[in-house]
Amino acid sequence: MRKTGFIVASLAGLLMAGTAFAQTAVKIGVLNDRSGIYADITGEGSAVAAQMAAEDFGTDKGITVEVVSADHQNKPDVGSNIARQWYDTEGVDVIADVPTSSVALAVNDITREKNKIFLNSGAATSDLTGSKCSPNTVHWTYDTWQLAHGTGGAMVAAGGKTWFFLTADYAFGHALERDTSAVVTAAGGEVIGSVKTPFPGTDFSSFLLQAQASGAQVIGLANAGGDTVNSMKQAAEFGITQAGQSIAGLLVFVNDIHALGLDVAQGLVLTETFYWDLNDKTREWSARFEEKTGKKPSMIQAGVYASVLHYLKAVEAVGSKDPEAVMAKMKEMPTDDPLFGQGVVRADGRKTHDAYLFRVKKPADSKGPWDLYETVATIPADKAFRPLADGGCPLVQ
Amino acid sequence: MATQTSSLDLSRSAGVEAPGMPALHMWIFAGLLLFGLVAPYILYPVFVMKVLCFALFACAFNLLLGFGGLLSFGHAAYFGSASYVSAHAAKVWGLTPELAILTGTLAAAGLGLAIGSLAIRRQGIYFAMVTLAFAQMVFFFSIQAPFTGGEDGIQSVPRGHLFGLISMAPDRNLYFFVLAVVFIGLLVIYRIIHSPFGQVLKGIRDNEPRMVSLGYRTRRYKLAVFVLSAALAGVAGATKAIVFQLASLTDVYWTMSGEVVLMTLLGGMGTVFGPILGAAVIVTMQNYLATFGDWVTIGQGIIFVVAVMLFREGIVGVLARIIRRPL
Amino acid sequence: MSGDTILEASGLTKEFKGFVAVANVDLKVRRGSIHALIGPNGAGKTTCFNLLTKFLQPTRGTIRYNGRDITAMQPADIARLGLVRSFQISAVFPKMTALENVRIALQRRRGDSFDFWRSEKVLAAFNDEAAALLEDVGLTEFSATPAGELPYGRKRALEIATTLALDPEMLLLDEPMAGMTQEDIDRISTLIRRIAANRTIFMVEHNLSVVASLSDRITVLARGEVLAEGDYAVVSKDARVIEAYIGSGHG
Amino acid sequence: MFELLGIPPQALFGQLLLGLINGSFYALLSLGLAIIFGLLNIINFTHGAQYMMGAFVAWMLLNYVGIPYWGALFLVPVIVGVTGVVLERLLISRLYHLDHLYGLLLTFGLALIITGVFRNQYGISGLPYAIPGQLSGGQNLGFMFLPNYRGWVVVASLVVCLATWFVIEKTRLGAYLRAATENPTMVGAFGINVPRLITLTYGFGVGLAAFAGVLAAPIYSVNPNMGADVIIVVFAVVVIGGMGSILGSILTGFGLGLVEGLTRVFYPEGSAVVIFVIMAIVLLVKPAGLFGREA
Repeated sequence: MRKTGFIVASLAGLLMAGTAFAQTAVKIGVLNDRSGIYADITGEGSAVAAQMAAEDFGTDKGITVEVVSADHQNKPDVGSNIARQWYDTEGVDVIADVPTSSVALAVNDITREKNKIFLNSGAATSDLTGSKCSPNTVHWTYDTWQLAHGTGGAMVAAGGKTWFFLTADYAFGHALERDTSAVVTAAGGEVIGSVKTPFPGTDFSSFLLQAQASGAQVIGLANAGGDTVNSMKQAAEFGITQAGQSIAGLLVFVNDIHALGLDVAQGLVLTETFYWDLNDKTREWSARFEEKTGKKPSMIQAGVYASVLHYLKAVEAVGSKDPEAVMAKMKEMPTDDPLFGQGVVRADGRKTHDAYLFRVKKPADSKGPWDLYETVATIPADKAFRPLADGGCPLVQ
Repeated sequence: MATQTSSLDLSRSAGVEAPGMPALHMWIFAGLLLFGLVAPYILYPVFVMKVLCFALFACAFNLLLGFGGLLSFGHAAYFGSASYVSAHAAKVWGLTPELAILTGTLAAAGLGLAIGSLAIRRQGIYFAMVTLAFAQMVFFFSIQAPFTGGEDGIQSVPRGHLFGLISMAPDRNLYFFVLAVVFIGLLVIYRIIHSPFGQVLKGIRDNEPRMVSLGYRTRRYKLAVFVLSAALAGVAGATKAIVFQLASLTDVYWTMSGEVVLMTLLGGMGTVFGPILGAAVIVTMQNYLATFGDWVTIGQGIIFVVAVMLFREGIVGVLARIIRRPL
Repeated sequence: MSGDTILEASGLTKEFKGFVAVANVDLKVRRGSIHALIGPNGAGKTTCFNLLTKFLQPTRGTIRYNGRDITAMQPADIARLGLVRSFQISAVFPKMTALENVRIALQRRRGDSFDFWRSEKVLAAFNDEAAALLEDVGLTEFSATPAGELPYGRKRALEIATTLALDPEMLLLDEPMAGMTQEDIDRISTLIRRIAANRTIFMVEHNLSVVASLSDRITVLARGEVLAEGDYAVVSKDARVIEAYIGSGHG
Repeated sequence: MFELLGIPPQALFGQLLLGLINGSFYALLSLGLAIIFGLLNIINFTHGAQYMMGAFVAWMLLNYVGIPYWGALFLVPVIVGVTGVVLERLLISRLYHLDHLYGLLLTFGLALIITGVFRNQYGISGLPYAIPGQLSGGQNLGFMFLPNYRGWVVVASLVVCLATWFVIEKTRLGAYLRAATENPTMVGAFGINVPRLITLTYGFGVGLAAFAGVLAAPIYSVNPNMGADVIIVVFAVVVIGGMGSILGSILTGFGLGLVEGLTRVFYPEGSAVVIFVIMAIVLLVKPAGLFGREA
């Protein structure tokens, strides 16, 4: 059973009490979904990741770290309420994670207004480093532009020229479809149709049949969460992949695949920026994470770890937690962590690193419950994310 | 013509009431106002504003349920749509906060008129289901309509300047404006309950066929109270949008409709002050137990069951029975 | 007493799914009379009554009141024409005081008033009149008692006072004596006779002695159809009526 | 090839068939609601949660006890039905003397608790439940590929619906049930234990919901929220149908499934609200519903 409640990690306080260093006490609030659709890919795991970052950073550097966490239930009003209260009355310096674009945008605003720091890992919207970019925000792990380009571009390159979209009928789905269509067309592919599915939906069979009837080579799922899971499940049921069409998941996480099972998910192509089985460092860290949580980390949880670690390094380098100075340092200093390797935080707040195109393994090829992906391609950091000039971020003009 | 009575066991406490405002009620209102005036210096102002908005919402809902005998399971539709409209008015049209709230309220009243005129064709549980279904329609509309911003909602709503003069950015300034709006809203509800119109409503609640036989066109009264309730719920929703600078899908989702029923049931339906207390309890619970995720939902469910099984009069209803005075 | 017809139903029929509750009933109520509708259980009396006041919509047939076709009208509007009904189960407003019960009927004179912004103090203007009506039915001492707490017989009296507050031209009473003690029956009988002085009364009633003593004219209904009509002497000797009552176990 | 409104007729048949499949769930759920409402006069808001429980219990039987789909199909309605009986005895039965709205509020609270507990225990991502081996694969009907399982869903729910209709309308037990709805005292005088009849009826209605849940488990992911959204649609179905008759609720359920299916083809964006729009129209034209009794 999932642990609930505050996680309070008061590290180093007692040990350091007698030393000559000036103490800097940092309070990090992990704000995410602990009960809803993203609880598995963020939730308690992200809080654990933040705490691991504090531990790995070290207790001997004059910085005490306290991690608190709360559930925003994927509701922007709940999230902004907690964020305000954390900043106003509880002395929180940094809010980390925050999946769900709507909540992330709200926290983005509040953080800027209160002049604190926001380390986003969980949200998808590329607006965070585009039109709504903020000098107080770092967007770490992934975004919609990167997903669309990773999956869309690679699929076309692999021969999937004609596309049909199943688009969740709300702003996020529309944006994902629009971005991916642009990529597909630019890469020489063609979008031959799309259908807007009511959100949230349970039965996608009718829309899948329309996609099948269109004869498109690729069916793009411009949806998320339960919609994605249900549409993939039903695609398998109606034998759509067996009949030769490929399915491209535009926002699918490793935990979704784990929950679906390889029988259903096999052959799906998707993009992520982290996978536990990439190299020795990721395997070592993921093993430690699994010991604490019982699950392999998602890329979002990995992003929380890496972003908190980078933040703490910047605080150490600056010698204070002054938000402006720390942000400047975070952008100036190259990042280096075991999970995403080396990278940079750009002026618009975008953290860039490599991304990977994965294909879900066939059940026969899988060696364990979490052996789910094979790597199709690596997309280098400079290609994976939207170019600095294209985002329309006022900070870079 | 359907003649089923909606004889909800409401306001068992509402016994004989002298005309005009009894001294006890006047003192309670004064006490509430006094508490409202000092609260921002003791408590976190944004939190108190949230309580205020929900208190008004619950009282508006109670006007319909407790005094009109109509259980709407879709009141989030009016709360939420007013919140969207006022957020849009403040952000896109640049209206001052008071005008934005007014616009939101009018939108809620209009929606209430449209849905109400259909819903009052059915009674009792059917009425509840119809209002719920229409609210769900409003929810789907809110996801898809371009101006609501889909699931992002309308964010960064400016708090603006009251009457174009006083900046609402500082929490305290905004607080006293919200306090005034909510307090006036509560007084309006009190007056509606104790008006000739309110007397007719109580008659309909107690025995609708009899009112028909006395020549009252009860449907029109039910529609009127439905619209009033929707409009006042709209005031609450519109104000909330200005306070949180955000209008979102949460405000139109059916769980919100359930929450307002819970607040009213817990505080005491058909009482004047119950919903205020119910709202305060539920909002506090949500606020301080937010970390516990699902347990909030489970807790709310348990409160529902316990309230229905053990104290249908609600907290204030029980108090009123003990002191033998209507509250 | 004028002999013209105040309420007339012709060919009145109500079909529910699967059976006919009221079949082709013709009925004429003379102005100023007390007219009773009787019949064994399940005869369709209450259905008929509900049709006349439009609480049920007839399947076929027409209803005319004062020469005007009211078949398509809403029940509230029929009440506004002066044709006011009572209910079998006592229809008071249990949470209001006796005075408020009567007053809410008086308040109707203010028209369709939706003045939610006004204080209910304006209703105090009706208090004296309401008190007078309560006195008429012997309820003065109960005027501040919530109606729900009154004994049964008093509730019926209150109901009549409330109805009278509308000063109706014609009253339709649905079993006014149901469930009453003999003492109550006597009091209400006197009351009915008194108010009938300048009104027409149409009532459904089980208690045949009440019917015998009060009514000018009686219509007997059985299985949804009119069996006989006339004064008590005529009806009580009608062989089919006796048959219908004995057949269903009534005396 | 001729086209109908721009859609090839074959595709249209396919979509109609899919509509019928969804209609199966609506019919089973609204039938259960109608039966419960008929005798208890309570709108069972817990119905959606009990549908979800059906799917979950099937999953548990498979994963904890090893009982496969076919066993679950019979066991789950009984198990969930028994929990319904317990709820009815412990809580719901104490509300019959009150206004029906209290029943609605109570069952709403119960729905919150049940959903919350399952969400807390199993998370929200959904659990996989495989299609039973005998029914995997599908038939190529020429105009569409019909998964065997979906065909089975339509057949199973039709059989259960019609059997229920037969029992209630054509047998002695059903006659008692119908009589008890009209006049419980009289039926009690016949020596029939009316409270037990009521309890069992509630259990049966809940069992129908659980049966629908088992049918749904292999199609949709087994998810704590699966009942919450469908129940509101079913409420609209019930308002449209009017719950006047057993056959009425079955027909309305299937009919609206078809209408929704057609909307998915011609105007997909509107398919989530089409049932609510129909509800508004029905309320205007025939407030008592298509099969509703007057008054």
